[in-house]
Amino acid sequence: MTTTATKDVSAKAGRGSTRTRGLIHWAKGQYPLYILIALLIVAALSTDSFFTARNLTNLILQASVIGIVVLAQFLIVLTGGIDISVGSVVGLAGVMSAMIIGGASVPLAIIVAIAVGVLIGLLNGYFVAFRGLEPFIVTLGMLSLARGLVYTFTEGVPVQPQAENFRAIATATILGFPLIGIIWLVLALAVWFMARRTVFGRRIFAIGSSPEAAYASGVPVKQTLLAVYIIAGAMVGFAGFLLASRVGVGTPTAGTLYELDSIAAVVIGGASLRGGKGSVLGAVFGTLIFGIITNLLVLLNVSTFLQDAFRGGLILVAVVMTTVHFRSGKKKTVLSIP
Amino acid sequence: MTTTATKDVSAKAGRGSTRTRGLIHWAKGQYPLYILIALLIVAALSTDSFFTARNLTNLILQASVIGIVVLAQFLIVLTGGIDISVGSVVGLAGVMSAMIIGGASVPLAIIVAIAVGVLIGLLNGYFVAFRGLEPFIVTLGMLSLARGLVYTFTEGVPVQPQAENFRAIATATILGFPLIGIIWLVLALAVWFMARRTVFGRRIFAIGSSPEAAYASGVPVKQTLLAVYIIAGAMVGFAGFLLASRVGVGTPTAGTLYELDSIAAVVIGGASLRGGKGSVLGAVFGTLIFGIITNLLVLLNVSTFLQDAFRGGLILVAVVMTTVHFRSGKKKTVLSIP
Amino acid sequence: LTGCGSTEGSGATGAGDGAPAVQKEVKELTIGFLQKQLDAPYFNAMKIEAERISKEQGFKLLFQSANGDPVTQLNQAQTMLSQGADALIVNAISPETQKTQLQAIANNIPLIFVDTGIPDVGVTAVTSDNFEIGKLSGELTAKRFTKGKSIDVGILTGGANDEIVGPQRQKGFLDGLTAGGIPYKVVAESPAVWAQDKAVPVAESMLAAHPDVQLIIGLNDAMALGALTVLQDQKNTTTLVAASADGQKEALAKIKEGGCEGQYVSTGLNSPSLATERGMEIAISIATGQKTAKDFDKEEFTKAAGINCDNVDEFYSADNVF
Amino acid sequence: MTTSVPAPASPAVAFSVAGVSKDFPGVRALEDVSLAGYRGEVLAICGANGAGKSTLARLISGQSAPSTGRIKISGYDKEVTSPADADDAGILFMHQEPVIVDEFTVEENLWLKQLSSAGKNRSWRVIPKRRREESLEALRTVGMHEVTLGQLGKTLTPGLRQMLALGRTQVTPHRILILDETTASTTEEHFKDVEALVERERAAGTCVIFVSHRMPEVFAMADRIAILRNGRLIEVLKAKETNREEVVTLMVGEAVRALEAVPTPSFAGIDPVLEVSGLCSGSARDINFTVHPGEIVGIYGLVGSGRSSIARSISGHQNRDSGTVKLYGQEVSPKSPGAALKNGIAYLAEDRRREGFVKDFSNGDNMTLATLGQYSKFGVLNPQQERRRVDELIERYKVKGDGKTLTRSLSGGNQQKVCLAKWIEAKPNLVVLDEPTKGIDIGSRLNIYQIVHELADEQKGVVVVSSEAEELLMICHRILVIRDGELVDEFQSTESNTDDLMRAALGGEL
Ligand SMILES: Nc1ncnc2c1ncn2[C@@H]1O[C@H](COP(=O)(O)OP(=O)(O)OP(=O)(O)O)[C@@H](O)[C@H]1O
Ligand SMILES: Nc1ncnc2c1ncn2[C@@H]1O[C@H](COP(=O)(O)OP(=O)(O)OP(=O)(O)O)[C@@H](O)[C@H]1O
Ligand SMILES: [Mg+2]
Ligand SMILES: [Mg+2]
Repeated sequence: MTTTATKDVSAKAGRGSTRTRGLIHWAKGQYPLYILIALLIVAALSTDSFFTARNLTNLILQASVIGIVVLAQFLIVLTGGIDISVGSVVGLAGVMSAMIIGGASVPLAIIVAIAVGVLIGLLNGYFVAFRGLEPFIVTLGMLSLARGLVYTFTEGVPVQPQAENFRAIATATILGFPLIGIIWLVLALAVWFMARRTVFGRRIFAIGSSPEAAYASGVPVKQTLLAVYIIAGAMVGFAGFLLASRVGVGTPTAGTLYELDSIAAVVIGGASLRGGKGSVLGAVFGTLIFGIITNLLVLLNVSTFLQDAFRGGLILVAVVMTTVHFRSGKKKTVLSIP
Repeated sequence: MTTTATKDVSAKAGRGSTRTRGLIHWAKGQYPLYILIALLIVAALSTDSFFTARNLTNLILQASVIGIVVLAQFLIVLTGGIDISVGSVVGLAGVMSAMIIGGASVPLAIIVAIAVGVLIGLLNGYFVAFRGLEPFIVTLGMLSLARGLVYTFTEGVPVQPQAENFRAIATATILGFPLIGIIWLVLALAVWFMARRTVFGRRIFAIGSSPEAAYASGVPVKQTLLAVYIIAGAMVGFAGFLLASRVGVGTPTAGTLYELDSIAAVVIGGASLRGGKGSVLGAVFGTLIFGIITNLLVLLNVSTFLQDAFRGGLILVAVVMTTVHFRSGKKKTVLSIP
Repeated sequence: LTGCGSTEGSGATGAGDGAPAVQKEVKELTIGFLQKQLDAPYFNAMKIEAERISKEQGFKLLFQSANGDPVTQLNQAQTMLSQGADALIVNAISPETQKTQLQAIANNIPLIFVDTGIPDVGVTAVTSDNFEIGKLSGELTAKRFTKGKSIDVGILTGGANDEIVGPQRQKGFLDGLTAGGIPYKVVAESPAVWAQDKAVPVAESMLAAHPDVQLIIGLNDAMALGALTVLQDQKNTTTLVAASADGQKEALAKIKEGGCEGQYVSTGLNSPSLATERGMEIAISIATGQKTAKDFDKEEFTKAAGINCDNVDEFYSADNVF
Repeated sequence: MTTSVPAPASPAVAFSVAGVSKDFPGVRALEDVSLAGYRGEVLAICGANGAGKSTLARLISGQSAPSTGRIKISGYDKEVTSPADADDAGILFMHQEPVIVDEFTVEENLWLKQLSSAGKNRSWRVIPKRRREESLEALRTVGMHEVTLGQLGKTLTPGLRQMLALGRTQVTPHRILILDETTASTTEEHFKDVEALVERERAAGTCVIFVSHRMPEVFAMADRIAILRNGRLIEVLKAKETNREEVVTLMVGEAVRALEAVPTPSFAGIDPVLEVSGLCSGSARDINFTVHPGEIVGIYGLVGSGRSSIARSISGHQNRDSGTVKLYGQEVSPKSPGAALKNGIAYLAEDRRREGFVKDFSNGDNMTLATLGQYSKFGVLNPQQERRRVDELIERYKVKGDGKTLTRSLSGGNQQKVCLAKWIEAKPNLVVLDEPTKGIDIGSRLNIYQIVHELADEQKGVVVVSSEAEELLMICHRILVIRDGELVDEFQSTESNTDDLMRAALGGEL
């Protein structure tokens, strides 16, 4: 994949100005950012309504919940895993948070939602780490199981929480900026810190890049994996509460297709599904890219029939953009095979 | 994942009777078969309607189309890729086959469906092999694009083919066995032969297991990958025609969620999403496992709300079964980490 | 080729003639109910109603939902046949798609459609007249606007795969507006796939592009409720919302709560229990041999009504399932 | 910097292995081995390929658990059951395939042990700021002068990977150091760095376990030599009281005859197989040379001098920046290894782990991967024919295991034999062997030299890249020496010795 990119980097430049070289290096890897900028330009040119305070607020609101799920997915993808149960967990956590003692207390609702996420994360993590099962199949089972439980609990009927202030978190703003967006960014920062500055985070990268090497170096592979699934679960559960808070009810169908959306955002953000590669910033950009695409399609009132085709086309154009750049850089070595 | 399985295999027997050892080896790896047998026993014990000629025929009919998609997915998973556009391609191919010259000729319809599949396979393959893009994101784009095209062409309305005999292939039986089931099994045999008995198949395994080593050994990695995506596309396109033929019209929503179902079948059939590992027989068993689960849940009249939960639970039980066996065999080596 | 045949038998005896061979008591019956999907309260209400009737009359009910996939539903129908169902009640998903195969099934046993039917297939279709209901709701909404003055409307639709119900409801509602003397311009139309959570972001974007839109129409109540949430969040009290057809409890509550000045103007009655009840009645009468397919019209409509602040009390009850 | 514990006055036991056996499915890798190591000594372990050396090393360092028997580490009360325990017990293990995380930078790889769950390492601890100077110093000690700290692990050549792993000795506290063929692909020059390092370790009281197939290295460093054969401990000898012949005889089980250097035939007037002119690629600059039919040409140079760059650019593994390569007078520029193979050029890759063999393939499948055409008609394989040939190859290359064994479960040396067999099977006109005997035991080496000579006898062109001057002198007719990417000298093997080569490689100073 990106072998060529990274190779170019350790260029001959020698000892030289490490700082500028680092910056160039960094800039070269920021495809998600360029895609984002390109999209913003398209948006600015095609509609006046895009760059309005209201629409940008909307964008943040719309991106925040899935954004938190993307962060969770990002951690799991880093380990070389995949979690396709996130959407169902969002649904289950949202419904449970609105249901337990009738959703009368917001703090309790939050705790319930996170607990649901943690529990499912624990199960997923146990199966993956301690039983050595494929994450895909485990979380696929969990996807069905969690969604089935939602339907069983609600019989398909949305659950109305009793607390008056159930929607407060989702609607509050701080200095005009939506609180839910701030929560998202704070979580992104926390995940970044965890991934880049703590021993735990380095272990995740090591496991994702080569589990054998990680194990041989004394990394507690299983425990780390389990912890990642639990942390991710907690975030997804919390996202479930936020979604319920935003909509005002616990919807049984909430979160459908979040699995594909979140994986897509993580991947377009530069992470590799093989694990060990990716950046939090990329994941955030990836979320925004998909958020903007969806937002734009509505703003431009693209025909319902054409929306899917447009979205697909845009995704393909965006990812192809990332390779066009490589080429222009320098002659590829024969080595860089897919 | 299955490291332990393959290790246990070259048992103590030494040089001795290679044949029996081979048989034991083979039997030890056949978890999908045991899951299948367990399911059949459950089915036999829980309902009389399962083992009736009519139900078994239904089962074959229901499994055949997705079964062919699973074979395509299997080839792609073998290379270490993933194709989540299969469902949309089934939809697009089905609709196009019923639409071009009004679906007046069955042979033409088949050609059109296969051509659609080949074209999309070509695009997917080109992006993956020659542009080095992540299969997930490429096929995600294709998923949206193809589905969007279906909606655009049909405006959401199913397309009625003109040919009188459009449904002939899907409804014909040979000696009481549905033709469509025979087609599936013949294709499975062909894929098995290709994977196990040809140079091309050997190369697919090599690429999936270690792309760099394969490349260094002179395997034309890119061309082989492209060919795999094209072949898989052709099969998926054909499956699209078969589904349209079974239903009698080209439905715009046909094939929705086939991506998850087909990947799940491949994985439960023992293939690794990391590539290079898996068997055709496993993929066929995987298809049957999911087919039987679905069929059983209906036969047993399991509450609809609980069906998802049951399906999820069954998947988890099934995959955990595969690890329980390992343990009983012998103490795990410390090395075999996930 | 010798030994060739077909998986679908050859008894093409014509539409709806699949009469039972022997007469049965109600208690001996097995009736299959094939529901579209269960992720919306409306569909679930049908399930609950069907279960209630089966319990009351003591026959066996086979109930399946297809999660919106027409092919799954066909598979389920075939499976129910092999389970020995005496009659099938089907809420069809894609009439065009399913026509041929359901026709084949209808040749074997009595087939009654509810909610969504397929023309010329089966005994009869007990459906709500989506166009009519939409129109009634549209007319009620029209009353809230000044006659003759054009309004901007945004529509939350079901999605690209919606063949009949959505378009009918939409057409009906807009016709209702016209009939009520309100010229309109559809400035935005986006899919929110029938769900309240999906309607929230779509309504947000819609309002960003068209802040002056005067009316947001949801083709069902869940989507209209989603739009209402957004309006309340944005402290927008001038834009009105309405559903073209549905009658979900929460929506009725909003109408009741808002009174005749409320933001949630109207919806249309599309009663799941009425349709289920009638469908069951027909199925039982044919399966027991009391009546034959010929006794029924090819199409039956359930009661249609528009609901707004004036008549909401007739329909609202806090302990409704729907 | 070397954080070893001060040496005690009298030799104290560092570890003891008592009655240890290790079973793998179908293989008993170790049988009832009892052995002790002392502080401040270098204990060499010798044995043929597959004798169980790596297995023993892995058991001591907690990478896997013995089937029976006990391992005791002095100063550590508990049993060592995981790599993290080994870190706690002060064991530092250099794997035969160095443990490098591909996506980590050189610096992160150097400090990899910080991620171990041993000792005070808490998961949520913030990673301490590393001092750049400290890292660079550590790398210099092991002979890595040219590397940037920010380079990714996967860009390193196999030799550099070994050195980087060795650099961990400088930043990780330890009492026992295990070197499993760490010097297998290093040059004599670099061995001096290793020797100096081990000397310091010994002085600091570390118990060093040294595994190598190179006898000169073993005798240069070891205090005692333990000999394994077929998983059994045959003998432990004092290095001073024995000699090379005795050790080799004990290892292989029979006396190994020495190989005499081959006389150089005259190639005057014969058209060359290979003509390279003005070749620039990677770190190689302006290389010119020819190889005649039946000629074996060696390429010698220091680690990172660009030997592999030459080899790879001839064989389609790497792009050329400029220059021409002619095969039998025809210009060829293969764009891929596959294309090179079609031109009759085979290349045995240096990086066995990455490019050598397919990891989920059996020996048979790996050996025939490059030559599937020989066993197929119209792309359809003939399994019987393939199996028969595989059995022959296993026999010929003395691979321990059968055609169905997974290559990755073989010992390092046996893996190398499988890779070699694959390429020689391709019956190329020109074969380029990059470190062909890396990790191969003395007994099998002769076998491989013989195979190389047979190739030459068939009038093929052979290019051998090696880090062992001695080996090149023994098998080649002519040796090219590369320094900093340039061809600086050329020797006839009959007329030169190790020192000549090393002097040329270093640039005069010795
Ligand atoms: N994971 C494993 N599974 C099966 N067999 C194994 C495994 N690891 C080692 N073996 C077997 O154990 C035996 C000893 O291997 P080991 O790697 O210890 O040899 P070695 O002495 O280090 O050889 P070399 O000099 O080639 O490195 C070999 O026959 C090998 O095939
Ligand atoms: N395509 C390239 N562009 C720039 N530098 C390269 C390229 N390929 C290799 N190098 C660098 O050139 C140096 C020499 O590499 P090469 O593999 O040819 O040396 P070597 O003598 O075989 O060393 P070793 O003993 O480690 O195998 C290495 O530092 C490597 O990083
Ligand atoms: Mg070894
Ligand atoms: Mg080299």
